[in-house]
Amino acid sequence: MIRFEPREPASLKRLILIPTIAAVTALILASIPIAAAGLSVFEAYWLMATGAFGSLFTFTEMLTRATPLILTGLAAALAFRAKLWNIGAEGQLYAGALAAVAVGSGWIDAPTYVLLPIVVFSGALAGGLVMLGPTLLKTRLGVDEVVTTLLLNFIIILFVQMMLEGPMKDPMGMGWPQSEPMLDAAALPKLLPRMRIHAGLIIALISALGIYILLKRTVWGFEIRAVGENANAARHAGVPVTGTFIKVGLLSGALAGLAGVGEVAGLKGYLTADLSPGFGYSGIVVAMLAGLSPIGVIFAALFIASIFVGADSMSRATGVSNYLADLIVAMSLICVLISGIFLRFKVRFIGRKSVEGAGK
Amino acid sequence: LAAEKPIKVAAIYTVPVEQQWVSRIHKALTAAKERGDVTYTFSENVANTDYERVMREYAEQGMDLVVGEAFAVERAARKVAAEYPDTAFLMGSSFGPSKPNFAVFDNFIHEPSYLTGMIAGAKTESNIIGMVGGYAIPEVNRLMNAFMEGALAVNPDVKFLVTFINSWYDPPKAKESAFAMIDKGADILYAERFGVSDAAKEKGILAIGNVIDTSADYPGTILASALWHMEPSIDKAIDAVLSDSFEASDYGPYSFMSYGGGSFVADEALAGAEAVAAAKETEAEILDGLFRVNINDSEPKSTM
Amino acid sequence: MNANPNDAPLVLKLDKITKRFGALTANGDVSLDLRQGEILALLGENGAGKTTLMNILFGHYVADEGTVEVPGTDGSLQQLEPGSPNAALEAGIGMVHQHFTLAENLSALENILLGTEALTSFKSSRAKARQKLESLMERSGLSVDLNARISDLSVGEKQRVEILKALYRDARVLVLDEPTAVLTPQESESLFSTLQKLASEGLGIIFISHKLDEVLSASHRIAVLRGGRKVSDQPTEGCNKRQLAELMVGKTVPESNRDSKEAGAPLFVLQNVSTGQGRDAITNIDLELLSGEILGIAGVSGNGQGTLAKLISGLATPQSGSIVLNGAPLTTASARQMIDAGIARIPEDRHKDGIVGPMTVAENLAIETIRKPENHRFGFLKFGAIAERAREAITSYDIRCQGDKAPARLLSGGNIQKIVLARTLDASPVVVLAAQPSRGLDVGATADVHRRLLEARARGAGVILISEDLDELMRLSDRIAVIHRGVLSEPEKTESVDRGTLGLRMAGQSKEQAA
Amino acid sequence: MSDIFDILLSINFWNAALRISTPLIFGVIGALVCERAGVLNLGIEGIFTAGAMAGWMAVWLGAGLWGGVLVAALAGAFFGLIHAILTVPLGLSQHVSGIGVTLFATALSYFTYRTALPDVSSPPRIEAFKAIDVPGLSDLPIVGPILFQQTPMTILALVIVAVTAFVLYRTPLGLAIRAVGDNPSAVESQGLSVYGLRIGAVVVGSSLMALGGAFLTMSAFDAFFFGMVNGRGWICIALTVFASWKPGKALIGALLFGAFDAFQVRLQTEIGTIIPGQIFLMLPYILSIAALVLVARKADYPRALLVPYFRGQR
Ligand SMILES: Nc1ncnc2c1ncn2[C@@H]1O[C@H](COP(=O)(O)OP(=O)(O)OP(=O)(O)O)[C@@H](O)[C@H]1O
Ligand SMILES: Nc1ncnc2c1ncn2[C@@H]1O[C@H](COP(=O)(O)OP(=O)(O)OP(=O)(O)O)[C@@H](O)[C@H]1O
Ligand SMILES: [Mg+2]
Ligand SMILES: [Mg+2]
Repeated sequence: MIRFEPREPASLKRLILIPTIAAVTALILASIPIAAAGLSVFEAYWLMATGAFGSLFTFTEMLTRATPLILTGLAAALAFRAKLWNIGAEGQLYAGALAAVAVGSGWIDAPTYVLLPIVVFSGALAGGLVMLGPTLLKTRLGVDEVVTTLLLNFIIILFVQMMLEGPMKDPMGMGWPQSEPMLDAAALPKLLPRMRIHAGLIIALISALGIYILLKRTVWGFEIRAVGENANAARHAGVPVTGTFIKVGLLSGALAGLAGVGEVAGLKGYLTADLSPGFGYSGIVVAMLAGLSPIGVIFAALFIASIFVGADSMSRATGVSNYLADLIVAMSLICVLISGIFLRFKVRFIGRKSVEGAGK
Repeated sequence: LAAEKPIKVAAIYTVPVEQQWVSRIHKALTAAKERGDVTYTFSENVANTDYERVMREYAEQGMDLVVGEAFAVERAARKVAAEYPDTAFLMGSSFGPSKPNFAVFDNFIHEPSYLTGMIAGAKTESNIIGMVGGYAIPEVNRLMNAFMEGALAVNPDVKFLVTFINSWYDPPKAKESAFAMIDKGADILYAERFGVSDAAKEKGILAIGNVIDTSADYPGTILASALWHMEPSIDKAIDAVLSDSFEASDYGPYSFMSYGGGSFVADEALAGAEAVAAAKETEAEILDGLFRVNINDSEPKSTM
Repeated sequence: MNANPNDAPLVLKLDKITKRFGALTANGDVSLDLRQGEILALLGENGAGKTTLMNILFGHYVADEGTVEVPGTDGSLQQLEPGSPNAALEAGIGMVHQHFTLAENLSALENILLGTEALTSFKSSRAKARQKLESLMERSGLSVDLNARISDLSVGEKQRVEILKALYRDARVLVLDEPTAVLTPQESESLFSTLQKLASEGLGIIFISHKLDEVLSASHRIAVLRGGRKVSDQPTEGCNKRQLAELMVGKTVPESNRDSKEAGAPLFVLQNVSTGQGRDAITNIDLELLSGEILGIAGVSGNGQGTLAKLISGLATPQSGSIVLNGAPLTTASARQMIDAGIARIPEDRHKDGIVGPMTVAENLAIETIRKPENHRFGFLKFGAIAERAREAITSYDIRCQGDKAPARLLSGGNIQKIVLARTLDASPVVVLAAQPSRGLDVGATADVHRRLLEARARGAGVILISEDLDELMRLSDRIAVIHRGVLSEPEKTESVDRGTLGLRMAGQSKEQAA
Repeated sequence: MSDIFDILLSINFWNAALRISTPLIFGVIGALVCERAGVLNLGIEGIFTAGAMAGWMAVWLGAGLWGGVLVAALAGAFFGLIHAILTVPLGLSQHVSGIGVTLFATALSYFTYRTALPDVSSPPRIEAFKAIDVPGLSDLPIVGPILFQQTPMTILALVIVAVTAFVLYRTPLGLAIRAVGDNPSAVESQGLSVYGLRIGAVVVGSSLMALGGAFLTMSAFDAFFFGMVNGRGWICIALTVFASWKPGKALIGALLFGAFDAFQVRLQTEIGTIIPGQIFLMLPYILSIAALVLVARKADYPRALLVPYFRGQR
């Protein structure tokens, strides 16, 4: 029989040790498919490590991939703190990207220091507004937001396709469903020459810090936590519950929208309907790995990004199917999730015998 | 300086290699590998976000030739190419080449598509042809338009039903769309996607193949097919790399029939000798440069 | 009172049970036995370990030390498999939990049948079950509509379903954890007469209660726990209230009583207030609260007092009528506006509406005033000030916890209530709404609550006391009104009403009929 | 307008509707069984993929069609068990575990397929289920041609709806499942195992989901493709809420969805030229949300859904 006894608070040593053990376990498990594909396990891991950290290029690539994950991770972490189950970061990301492209590809002509803030703000606003709908439906009509946000993802991606094939299609795009390119003035600056890493990372890190301070140190954060832990009691104590949900919804959507802004304004330069390989969904994973802690989100996003980039590169170097990367990410996720249990609980395995023995 | 055989080739696909389009490149490269001309590695299903990184990784690994599709990553792909001038890039693209090392290709098989249209136009009895496509992009549109033109050339009464399933892979969905067209009276289906010929076979009607030859999979169903062959383009590029003469040129024409990049096959037993003969005649004219099939990239629409 | 069945065979024996939660010893070396046909009352302060002990008995918890023994087939005592509710059920132990364990989406019959048939069977023989239950209900006097959905039943009815669940499984021991905490006086009386009847048929019964009157009148034997240890175990005959209270608390408990004092001017007025139709709705309620008085509202729960409390708490708005405090309109005020206007509200369900369990004691103490300047600067929390005030409250209200940073959910019911009292009453409110403020609290905590309410009254605040506990109402209130089916009677001076008529009027008889 | 009526009145249309809804019927019943026991299973999208791949692969390796169905169900059960262990005894967030299972099942299916078939330029085919033609029954008016021109898997889906409804409402097991989704302590206090029931329900529900995937590769089609599940799993999650967790309504919801899809495919060829195709594709999702808004107030939510149960935790 297994029994769980809550352990709080977890010591910093455990906070670091346990995820590490989990990551190692994951890598051990991942050696099964690696071996099945006929590779030498050690070589594969060496290639994986160099694939993510081996050079400045790979390292910045890893950071580039972590950037949207930090933002969607924050979107999920913040919403989940208030028990607002936002599964719609994917759609909000696209909405943010769409808005950024709409204002940043020639509609407004202004110098960078004017245009860039407008682009960033519109993207955030669009993401926030998308989340506002499900939030209002939840607070006013009691509609389950898990389902509405999930369905909105599909609606928005179809809407993006429609815009890209219609009004926002690039006339110079040879008929491909893609938007006009963003103006140079609307682009997020690159952080290093010849590398893809861009100022979206700075936005992501500042957001993480901001959300951390918001939750930990401010009245709003206090109210968000209260609503998330017990909305009835919060309401009774005079906390504006509906207002808090709306704030959280707007902010959460805005964070996901920022992820979209970063991808178009920092990376791609224009919008296509396959902008995101599921960053919105991965954000949920990131948030949970981080235990909904905003600072933890940064580490979790880096973890996921380095596993993915490393494994992807390893599969390329060895000629194994690159689905291996997804597989290793998924396995690591599950291991790290399980390890979370050991952080929150003392797990005791009790055999029937020992129970009786204890009675003597 | 000229490279030594086998040269190192890498391919980057945004979809799995089973996808018709990509399968043609994969096949040509696999053949080159088996000949011993190249070593060949590939990454499939690469997300657009990752495309640039993968290109750089291959370039860093010292590949001589990188083949891929730049369709949704044009700018990034060209930028990477510019930064690795010693690597040759041959990318599917709707745009032109970029100096010094970024060559482009595309599936210009509008000519055989026109010919399959002639066969279908002659064969249809209901005068309704159903066409199921993935997305309405130039690479799809131009083939559909050429097909429609070919059909109308031999049979002005023919009407078309056009549906896009907005997915590259959803055979069950493509099949449903095809069923819907059969319900509306279509007796020939233009099978741009996997799944359409299955519907045709199940309902006992005919289908037109596209890009790959699937007549063996659907015996008695495939009336004619417009085939794409990447071998001329790939072999040309390999030769260029070997002789150190790779240039930023447009490989699109190597998909034309005259280079053997496109071909037309018809099942004479199904299509009838007369129709096939007419198509063969036009084929000869195309090969002789006497007849030019229009390239029309606009979205085709239903005409009923 | 039946004679103590001293010589009847044992049906249960707890032997030297110890259970620790971390550093806390919830039960220390507790031994207890129960005989056939015996009613044992288990007394103890909040957090004394009563529920824990019963949970061990039922297999929800595993004891760290000690054993539970029940008679086997041959009648000799045998150890019960620890940690297995199933084994406990098999052994004929039935348990009615403090918080009901009923599936609300199922009917009463379905809840009773749950787990009594093999899960692999494809048939459910409801007709036979129904027959057995009909006869059980007749014998015990516990009647419920077996087809009713649990969510449609009143608290009393739900409890009857819980007891029927145990009886249906032919229980030999029945454990009830604070069964009367949520019952009306009438319901409590009928419960105890049922229990007497069941005991006389040979059932062994353990019940937990904080109400000394009912413990004295309904049990054969009384065991008292204090700090997890058994401090007394004796026949009920010869016990008295004062002595029991002292045993529980370990010292004498001062009883606060209302001094006579002239009430002041009208303070808080509800005029002709109605809400919509349905359960717990109210119609045309007029209420005038004077400053410096405690106005008691008696009623069986579900008759509109919940809605009334919601209105005054700012959680609902009336359909018609007005709410006015000192001339200022509050009809459509939100919870926050009610608080700001000086209305302190003590919720009926302190776990659900009173505290945010995972947040700290300090945070729970600050939550109502978090937007006040004393708690933040430009939206940033003043942690030092919040903690400082929390520590003051912890001392002055004697909140027993592991410091201001402890999560509030770990506190016992009485201490949770103290948090609510501290944060609401410290702001010197003009009106205090106290809904069932001592429900489930032990004598000590109850005395504390009463003292605080009387202090508020002495300060000149008006107090609305909603309660089902007639003793509490009679002792504290200056005037008492009765609420029934959403209609509130004219309040009367407490001196002019008597307990009996009050009970009848709560049950729906008119004043004339009752008198 | 008359065209629209023509469509709605044609047997082929209803045939298509039932065919399109079959995977959804499996999926929504599977999701319903999980959720009735209190566990949201967002692993559904990946479990669909795993069922599609495993079932197809088994047939391709020679297990026979029903062998394939069994293998698909086992694959679903395997991933269901992972989700169940993560969410029930370990009490992890059901959202995250579900999304994790979707990632894992999808990646494992793709990796396995690609490792087994590294060099195919065209996906291999199997001999898929054929429509059954029951002499006599097929000749019944309306019902005959709609019901008895379906493959056996469609009939199986309909049977499963009936069986699920029977088990849920008429057997002790169903009683326990409904109770554990509402209040686990009710179940525990009656001596039943909360964990056992929940794990069992998630495993069974997941194998039903996998059958939905298997339908795609073994009935609707005869080959496995990457990405072929294409959001069908997520739709089932929405349909479950739409159906207020009732099997009968779930069937109706899936059929409506199928009918709508069949209708939009047909309508698109008619007026596709005026309205962008995406509008049609969006409509089912928009209608689902509209339906949720209408039923939300009345919905009989399993109260313990998403809430992990720890024995004796305060
Ligand atoms: N997943 C993680 N991986 C590595 N380090 C982490 C992780 N999560 C948190 N940390 C570290 O733990 C510290 C505490 O994090 P943080 O204060 O955000 O969490 P918290 O204590 O839960 O706060 P809150 O109560 O606001 O959620 C951080 O500074 C960070 O360095
Ligand atoms: N699962 C648990 N984890 C940690 N502490 C617990 C747990 N259950 C009970 N406790 C603690 O054990 C002590 C005894 O609790 P118990 O519920 O048995 O008290 P009680 O006598 O029933 O009180 P009440 O009269 O309030 O119902 C309390 O201090 C309580 O906080
Ligand atoms: Mg208790
Ligand atoms: Mg209590």
